[in-house]
Amino acid sequence: MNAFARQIQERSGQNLSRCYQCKKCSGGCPTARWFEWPNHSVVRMIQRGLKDELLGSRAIWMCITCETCGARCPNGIYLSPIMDALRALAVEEGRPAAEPAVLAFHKAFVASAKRFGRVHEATMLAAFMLKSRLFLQSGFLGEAAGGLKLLARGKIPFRPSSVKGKAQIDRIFAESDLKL
Amino acid sequence: MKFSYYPGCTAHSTGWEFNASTEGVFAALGYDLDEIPDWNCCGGASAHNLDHFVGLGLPARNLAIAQDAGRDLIVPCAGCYNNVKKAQVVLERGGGDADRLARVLAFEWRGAVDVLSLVDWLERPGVLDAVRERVKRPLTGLKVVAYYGCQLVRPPRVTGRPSWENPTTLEAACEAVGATALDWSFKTDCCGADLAFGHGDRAEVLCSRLAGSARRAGADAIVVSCGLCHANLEMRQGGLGVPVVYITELLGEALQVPGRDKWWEKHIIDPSGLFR
Amino acid sequence: MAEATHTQRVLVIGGGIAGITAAVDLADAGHEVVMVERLPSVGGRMLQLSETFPTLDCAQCTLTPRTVETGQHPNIKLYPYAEVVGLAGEPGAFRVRIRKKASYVDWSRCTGCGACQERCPQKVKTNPFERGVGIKKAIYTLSPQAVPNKPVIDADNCRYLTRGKCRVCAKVCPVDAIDYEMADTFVEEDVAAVIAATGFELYPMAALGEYGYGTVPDVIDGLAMERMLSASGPTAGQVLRPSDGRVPRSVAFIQCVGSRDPENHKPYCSRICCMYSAKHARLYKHKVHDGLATLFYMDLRSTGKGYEEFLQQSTEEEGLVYVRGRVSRIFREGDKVVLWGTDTLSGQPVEMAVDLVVLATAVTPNPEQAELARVLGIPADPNGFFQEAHYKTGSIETGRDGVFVAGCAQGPRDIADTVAHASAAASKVQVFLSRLRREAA
Amino acid sequence: MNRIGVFLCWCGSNIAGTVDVHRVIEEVRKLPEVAHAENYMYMCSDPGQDLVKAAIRDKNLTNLVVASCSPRMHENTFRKAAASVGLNPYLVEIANVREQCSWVHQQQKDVATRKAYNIIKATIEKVKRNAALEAIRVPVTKRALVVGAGIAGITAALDLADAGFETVVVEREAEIGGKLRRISRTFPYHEPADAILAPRAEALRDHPNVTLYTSSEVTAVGGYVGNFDVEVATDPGDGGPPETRTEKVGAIVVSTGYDLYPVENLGEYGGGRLPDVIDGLAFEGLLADSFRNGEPVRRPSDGRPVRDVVFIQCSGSRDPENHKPYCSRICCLYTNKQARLLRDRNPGCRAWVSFMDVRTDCKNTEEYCQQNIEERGIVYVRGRVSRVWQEGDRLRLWTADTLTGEKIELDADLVVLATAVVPAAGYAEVSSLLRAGVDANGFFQESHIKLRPVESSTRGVYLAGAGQYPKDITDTVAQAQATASKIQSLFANEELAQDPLVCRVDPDLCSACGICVPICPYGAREVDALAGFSRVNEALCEGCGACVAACPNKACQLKNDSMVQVVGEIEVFAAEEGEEDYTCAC
Repeated sequence: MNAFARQIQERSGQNLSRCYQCKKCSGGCPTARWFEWPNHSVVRMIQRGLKDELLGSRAIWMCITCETCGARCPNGIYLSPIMDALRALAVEEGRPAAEPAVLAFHKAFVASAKRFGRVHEATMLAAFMLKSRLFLQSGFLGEAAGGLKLLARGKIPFRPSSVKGKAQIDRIFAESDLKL
Repeated sequence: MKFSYYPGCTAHSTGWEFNASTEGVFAALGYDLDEIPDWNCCGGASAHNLDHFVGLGLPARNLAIAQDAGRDLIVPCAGCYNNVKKAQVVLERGGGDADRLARVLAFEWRGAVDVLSLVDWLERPGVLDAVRERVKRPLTGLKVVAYYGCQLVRPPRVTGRPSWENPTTLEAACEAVGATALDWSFKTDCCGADLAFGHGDRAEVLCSRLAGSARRAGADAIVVSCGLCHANLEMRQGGLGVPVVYITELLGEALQVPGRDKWWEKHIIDPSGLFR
Repeated sequence: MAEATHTQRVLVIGGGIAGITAAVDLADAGHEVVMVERLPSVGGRMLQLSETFPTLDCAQCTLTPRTVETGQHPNIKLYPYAEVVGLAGEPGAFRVRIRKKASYVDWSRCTGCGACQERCPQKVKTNPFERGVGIKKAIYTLSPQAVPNKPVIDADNCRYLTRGKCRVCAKVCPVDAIDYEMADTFVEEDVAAVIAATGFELYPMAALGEYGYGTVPDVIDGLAMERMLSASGPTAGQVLRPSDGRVPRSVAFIQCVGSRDPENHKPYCSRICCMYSAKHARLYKHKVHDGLATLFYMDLRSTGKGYEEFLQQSTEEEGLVYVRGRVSRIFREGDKVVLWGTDTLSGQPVEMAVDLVVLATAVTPNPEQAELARVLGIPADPNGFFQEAHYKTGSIETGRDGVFVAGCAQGPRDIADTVAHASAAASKVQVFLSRLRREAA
Repeated sequence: MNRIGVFLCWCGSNIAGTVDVHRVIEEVRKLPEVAHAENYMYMCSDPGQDLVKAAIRDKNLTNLVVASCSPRMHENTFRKAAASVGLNPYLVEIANVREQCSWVHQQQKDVATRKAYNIIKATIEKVKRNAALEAIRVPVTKRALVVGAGIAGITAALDLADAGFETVVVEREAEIGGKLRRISRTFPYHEPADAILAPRAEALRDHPNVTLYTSSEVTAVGGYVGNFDVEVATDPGDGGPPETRTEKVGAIVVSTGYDLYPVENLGEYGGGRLPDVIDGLAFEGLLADSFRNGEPVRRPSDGRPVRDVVFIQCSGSRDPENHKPYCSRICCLYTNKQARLLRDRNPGCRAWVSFMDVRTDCKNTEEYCQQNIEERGIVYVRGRVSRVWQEGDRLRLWTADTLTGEKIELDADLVVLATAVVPAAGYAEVSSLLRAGVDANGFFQESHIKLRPVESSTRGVYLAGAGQYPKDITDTVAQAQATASKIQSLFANEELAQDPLVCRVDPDLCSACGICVPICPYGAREVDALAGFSRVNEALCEGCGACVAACPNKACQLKNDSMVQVVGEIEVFAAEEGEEDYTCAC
């Protein structure tokens, strides 16, 4: 087994060598249509050590952890922790994300949790919009319209609330190498 | 009977009516919900993507608080439930991650409390009987489909659900208040809520298929138990106009919990017509 | 009808595990059995094997109690180193003609001391039993545990018989058992029924052009690998390249070689290759821990009890690498063997240089089987296997009354299925004999 | 004074490669009472056995120790060899210096050599006190019982009956024929199953040597090989209590067959919820209807002729995580046939097969399958279907396309799940009644996977058909005939010789407390109240020693394995090896 596969296997806790390529994972995946390669190929590519391809792929950001593939896998391989491991590794190594908007959202969300202890949607969304430069894209108006609808219904408060035990939150983040 | 309660960050924002209806229904049934003190964000659908430990540490802190409170923890939002439950499983299994959590959060997991979704809660003995007893206005004639999505049922090794492909608890709850729960084929398919930011069009591909299928099955509404699913289904169903209501709202209507008008106001697709 | 004493005798052709099983069943049931084996001792293919899937038990260890039992059984009359050349008479009263091949050793004197083999100066690389991976002497026994344990002289390679000089064996034999003048002899036996259990051969590598026509020294077949892995084999269980005797750091195993290839070779599935290839790769990994074992396959066919689990364990715990796709070409490049193929799961081409290639060549009938079918008056199928009378319920019967078949001579099967098939043949023979008795009464 | 002979086998390099066989023999020769000691390359070979026989004769040996492989291999070989020259075979003991010594100490030659010597010395200590025993002779009832009358049971019973033995057949259903009754036509020649079954069923019913009990079950089994008492309960069919009778038989065939894994367990395919998602046997029923009525195959929900059918193989098989880990062996074969027959019955119909590996490994089935794919246009897609759901009056599936790997959606009228083959309901009861063990999946366990495929763990009980493991009709028939052969060999004897290494009770020590009775797994113990002690039924006793351990009075002893012998062995071993190293040596 190559070093990359070993690393992913250790981080994800999944035994990749159990895979016999039945493709049941790919068949049931709701988002595989937006991957470069379907789920079973991702496993195969890890086995073959294709690190650069995977860490720079859309697939790792288009997997949304619905756990359908893992639950149906005849060999009990869960792809979501594998994808988690790939994503975390990509972030750790500072690789440019093939889906920058998705990474920007996750970063904005976690930054908000880190800052306040709870996520404050208004500031988080603002940060996300800026970071992702989504407002420059054609789809933005639709997104903004959705946000406006929520605002109009009084659903997004303007003032963030914060937790008192921030020291513990800080310790959690200090334990990791996550850079936001 | 008392439960600890983890409302989650959306309780005071996008999931306001979920929180309000949950509290209302529990009260109407004679259950106390004690919000655990100083809870924090569970990490949402983001933390685990960026860092393994942060993804576990955030929900684990809430578990530590719940353990001190000493009662089983109700987590209505499916996404929050899944994160907290995963942390519970990691702590119970023991090993490197569990040791690290105990060290960083300076606590010892004793396994004294359990994490419950609303589905878990509805399966507790006596809950549906209590609902049936207290129905004030049966929802006779209302046809719904129940939607579980991903996080309430998967992964089965976290949720412990034997029948994750075809759960029937929410249906039983709908039937308990006199509604008709229709069989349909998408109750555990993903709505794509996590695609909403950045790829709303893609989320809409998934959502509109769900809503379309619900409509074809003859449903007047989709019943959910997750703030993210709810928002996504309402906003991205491709203009079909199928109302999406929380299971607690449905129960609350039948139990005639006060303040319901405020719930309906929060919806993008107004469901109040269902109950006239 | 022949005399009653004859009606209970049965001829078993072939002393492999099928023949042994049928013979012992019949002998235990009180019937006299005449067993004819073309090699000097009984045991058949199992005698060549290393360990058996899926338990990885030593093949000799499970086999020798059976060969010993066959040799000792008072109801079994053994004709080793012999062939059936004629069958006359009718069902219930056959007369079989047996050619006892000249062994050049008087077995009635020989004590099996082994001095002749030890001292014989002529090493033979072509003895088919060792499949080219080891040598035998020109006077040899198949194995130290052979039953019977008596040597024969390989007339094609014996220095004295070919060049008229040597006689070392005759000089060292303490009991004067060597007889260079010995010729084939013929005997006849009366039997009521016949079981043909003549086993299988592997498809010749010489027929595989794209894999080098069998001329690349480090491309071997499955039975050669068995000999190499066998603890009692020529390398004492070590895996060594035939070309230079080095331990191979990487081995490729190729399945479906000549099987499932209706256009060029054999159309059928050989049924045992998926399992023995996985076994080979695992045993190789047990001996060369850091070795790389890659298996090329079409479909994995692990259909027996415990087989699927064995394969899963092979990939999960033993680190075998499976590639789905046929290898297109094999050739020699320096001291390596190069393979060109495709990983059909990823659609990408694969080029590999390895130290050793093991071909799981198709299971075929023995070359002599066609002639035997003619002698016995029974049909062969288009692939040369004996044709069963009925696909579902008559895989033992041949269409000729009193003549039955068992084991791989009827079609490829593993040991467990062969043993069951052979016992089934013993039952069909007894039903037949019972009918004869009733008709005689 | 004993004259003990010791024979150490090299087993080629298996033993001699690790153990210094010459040194061991040198040392053994010095031991008291050892009259002869030698080693040889393969003691089990003809020349090796000749050495043993010659030494017994020439040196008047009284007891033998053969140091070699496990006694499971060659104990019998050497006992026979000894008996052939007049030495009582129970004076021969095997010292296992291969599995228990050389194989486990391959890197420690000194340790292995010392341990081999000590194992031999301990075995000498034991064999000194062995008694010359005679085999226990029990009569044989030459009647057989067959449990389950599918094609396996029918075949076994017909062979036995044709060979002249009375055979009792017990079938749970009202009709015999088992699963074959539900099959339309068989692969690869499309022979109607009834053409196979009907003549055999009729032959069985009419056979003078066969007693057939349908609607019946085995409810109790007593006795032992050659002498079983089997209670059979028959449902009279009128709601009354079952009629029971006891049959005396000498051997039993277990041919209880299989069931299919319930479709309800496959939630992702809507099994049990969607009427047009059915299993393979249900599809056989649809095919049978089609042949009978001369009409196309119609689907269950609305009776419409089907136009698009998807067959899903490995439904519950090869799925260690969620269902069954094993391959069900027959599904690839019958699915291909079903798709082919469907194309014949419903011209223009589409037939898709979702597969993992095509396992057409039986004779002529590879050719048959290829022909169906090439000439009948059956589409094979490699990959597991992930999901099946209802969409209007059609079914829809998600799977991955075999070439591109991309996800595709398929529409179908009917989905046929080739569900895993599992042991027939009630296997556990049959297993415990007959003391015939089952494996982790519930299939009856053969006593050796290669060389004893039809023998169960209990002598006189044989296994045929899919109850032992999934198999096709051809292999089932062969296996059934094999059980018939084993039983005919058994019935060739007037008496059976049983191993005399059984329990012996000292009546003076026994207090008739009865602790041994429930502890005996073989039902061999009984308190004789009149005589005042607990007796051993020697024919039933397997010599397991459970009662020896349980007896508070030390009244139970195993023959040739007495307490004195066992303790003697341990003491010798411990004295040589030191207790710390080998506390678990016994």
